[in-house]
Amino acid sequence: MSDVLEVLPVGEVEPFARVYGQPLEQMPLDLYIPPDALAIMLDAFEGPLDLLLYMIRRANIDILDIPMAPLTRQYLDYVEAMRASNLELAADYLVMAAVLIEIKSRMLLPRPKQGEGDEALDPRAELVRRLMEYEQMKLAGQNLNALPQAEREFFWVETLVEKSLLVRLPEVSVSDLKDAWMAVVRQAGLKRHHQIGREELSVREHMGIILRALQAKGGFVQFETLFDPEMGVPGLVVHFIAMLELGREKLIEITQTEAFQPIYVRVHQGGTEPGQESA
Amino acid sequence: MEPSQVKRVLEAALLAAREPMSPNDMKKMFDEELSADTLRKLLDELREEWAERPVELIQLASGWRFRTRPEYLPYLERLNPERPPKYSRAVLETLAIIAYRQPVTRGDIEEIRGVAVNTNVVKTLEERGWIDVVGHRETPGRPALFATTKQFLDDLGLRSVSELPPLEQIAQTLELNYENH
Amino acid sequence: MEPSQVKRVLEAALLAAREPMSPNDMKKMFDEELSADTLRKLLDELREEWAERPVELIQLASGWRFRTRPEYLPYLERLNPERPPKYSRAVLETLAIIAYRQPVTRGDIEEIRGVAVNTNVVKTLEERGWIDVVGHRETPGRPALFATTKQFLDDLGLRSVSELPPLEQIAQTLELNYENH
Repeated sequence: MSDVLEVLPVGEVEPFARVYGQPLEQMPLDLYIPPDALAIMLDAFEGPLDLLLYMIRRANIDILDIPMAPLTRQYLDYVEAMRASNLELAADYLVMAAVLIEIKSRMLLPRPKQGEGDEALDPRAELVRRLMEYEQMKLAGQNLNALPQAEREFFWVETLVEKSLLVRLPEVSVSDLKDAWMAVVRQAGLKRHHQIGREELSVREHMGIILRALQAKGGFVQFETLFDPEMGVPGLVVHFIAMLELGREKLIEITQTEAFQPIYVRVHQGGTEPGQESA
Repeated sequence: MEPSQVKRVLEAALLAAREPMSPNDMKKMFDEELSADTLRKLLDELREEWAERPVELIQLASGWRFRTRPEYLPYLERLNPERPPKYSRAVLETLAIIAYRQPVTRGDIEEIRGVAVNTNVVKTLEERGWIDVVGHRETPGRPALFATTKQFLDDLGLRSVSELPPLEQIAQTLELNYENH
Repeated sequence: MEPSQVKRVLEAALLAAREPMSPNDMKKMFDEELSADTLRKLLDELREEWAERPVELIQLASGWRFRTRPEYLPYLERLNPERPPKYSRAVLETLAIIAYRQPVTRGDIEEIRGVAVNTNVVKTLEERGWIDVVGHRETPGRPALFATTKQFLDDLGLRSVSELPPLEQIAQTLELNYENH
């Protein structure tokens, strides 16, 4: 509970105890605070509830049995002192003064019975409820403040991410390629000469396959080795057409020394002897 | 992908994260479906692996994040003399009321504190990203209802409002040892 | 303070640092004098300890910092995807010509496009592994013949070049366009 006291600048509490020279719990109803000290203290209070709570806690009064008369008197003295010191008095303090006076006067009246067996309603009940709720929230605020807080008691880990180190390759889709080809065709006016269909594309692909195979095997191979039965009949036909197309475009030479002898395929040599390339 | 590899990717992402990572964010990084159970198991393993190190993996309201352990504060605070602001009692009490009684209107706060709420107090908390308006109460004037945010919980290292420190029992009188202080 | 404890403090600070940390910053955290040699030794040890982990301690011009290893970037990238880069029109058109007319020489490409082919364009496609030289045409200069590769088909999700959009369609589309204009 010492937290309650920390609300005030230290030094404000202890001198009072010394002035009166006795422990606090032995002066329960002495709520007096010298006006000079009050002027300094007021800044430390968060409002009338805070002030009342301070008075009650300092005097060690049972919060469930507040002596209304001395409390009200002292409270009004403070309000008066605040006015005298030309302190700008918040309306909240005056409202509380009225509340205290009202409770005090109701305490003097006989309490109306609520009903048979019912406890009569204590005029202080609402004030006590408010004081206790306020105190609870005040302590909760202090407890929240005591929790480890980001960037105050701990720091978030945040290692560097250098995104520029990531090699990002452009993606190309089939439709990108189609669009690019259309643009080429449109510019070049190629549409008449270069209407390429599926068939021709397969042939073109197989032309590449044959050239690649020739390259891998040293540029000179036996005809049959270029055909893989795995390709199936349509594949073999396309492959054969590709071979003829390569010959027509003078990219390969197909030779046979005499009938029924092995047929050889080689990269077009432009005059050099066969076999030289493969050596 | 091997679970150990998934764990390393999670570790890399969590160490680099600019804010707490939700399980959904984590799942986004992988082609394979990552079940909530697997993810949870890997995160627990990671937390275990880091148990002896100066930073720890914690679960917050909005996800998971690594933070330095509080015992390193005395050293780390020397690096940056600019500390977050110390909040006034008015701010802390207002924050407590919003946190423990949410959603509340400004009127509710004034009722509990017994004083008018300064606009700056609310603004301070809003600017910190700790509270925001979650609706309006259907009473005259339709006052705004304030509640705490995920960021508030994240900044305090909490997963939910239920992890806030429990409210204290209010003593009828002060303890006798009070005078010793 | 034990060197191992100093190392842990350094580790915590470096993991939380928003900027590279200079040796001077590091020294600030300790009451004891920390020699440049000791510091360097501890940092080297730290780097060693992290060698197998998904982030690495690196030395930059302005200091030291932990950085996510590049091999984890593809996963992190998915958290905040950026628009992928695009190939220039020259690259795309060259690729289209090689795909539809293979095998072709650079001269063929130039003839079709009507402009000289920049060396970088061909290099870009070769480095991507999408085209390669399958032979040479036996004309003066023996120009290289380019064709698309298997990887090109894989990357575009095709089984064979014949799965490219057929050009009859393209020609028809073009003719329709011409007629309409």
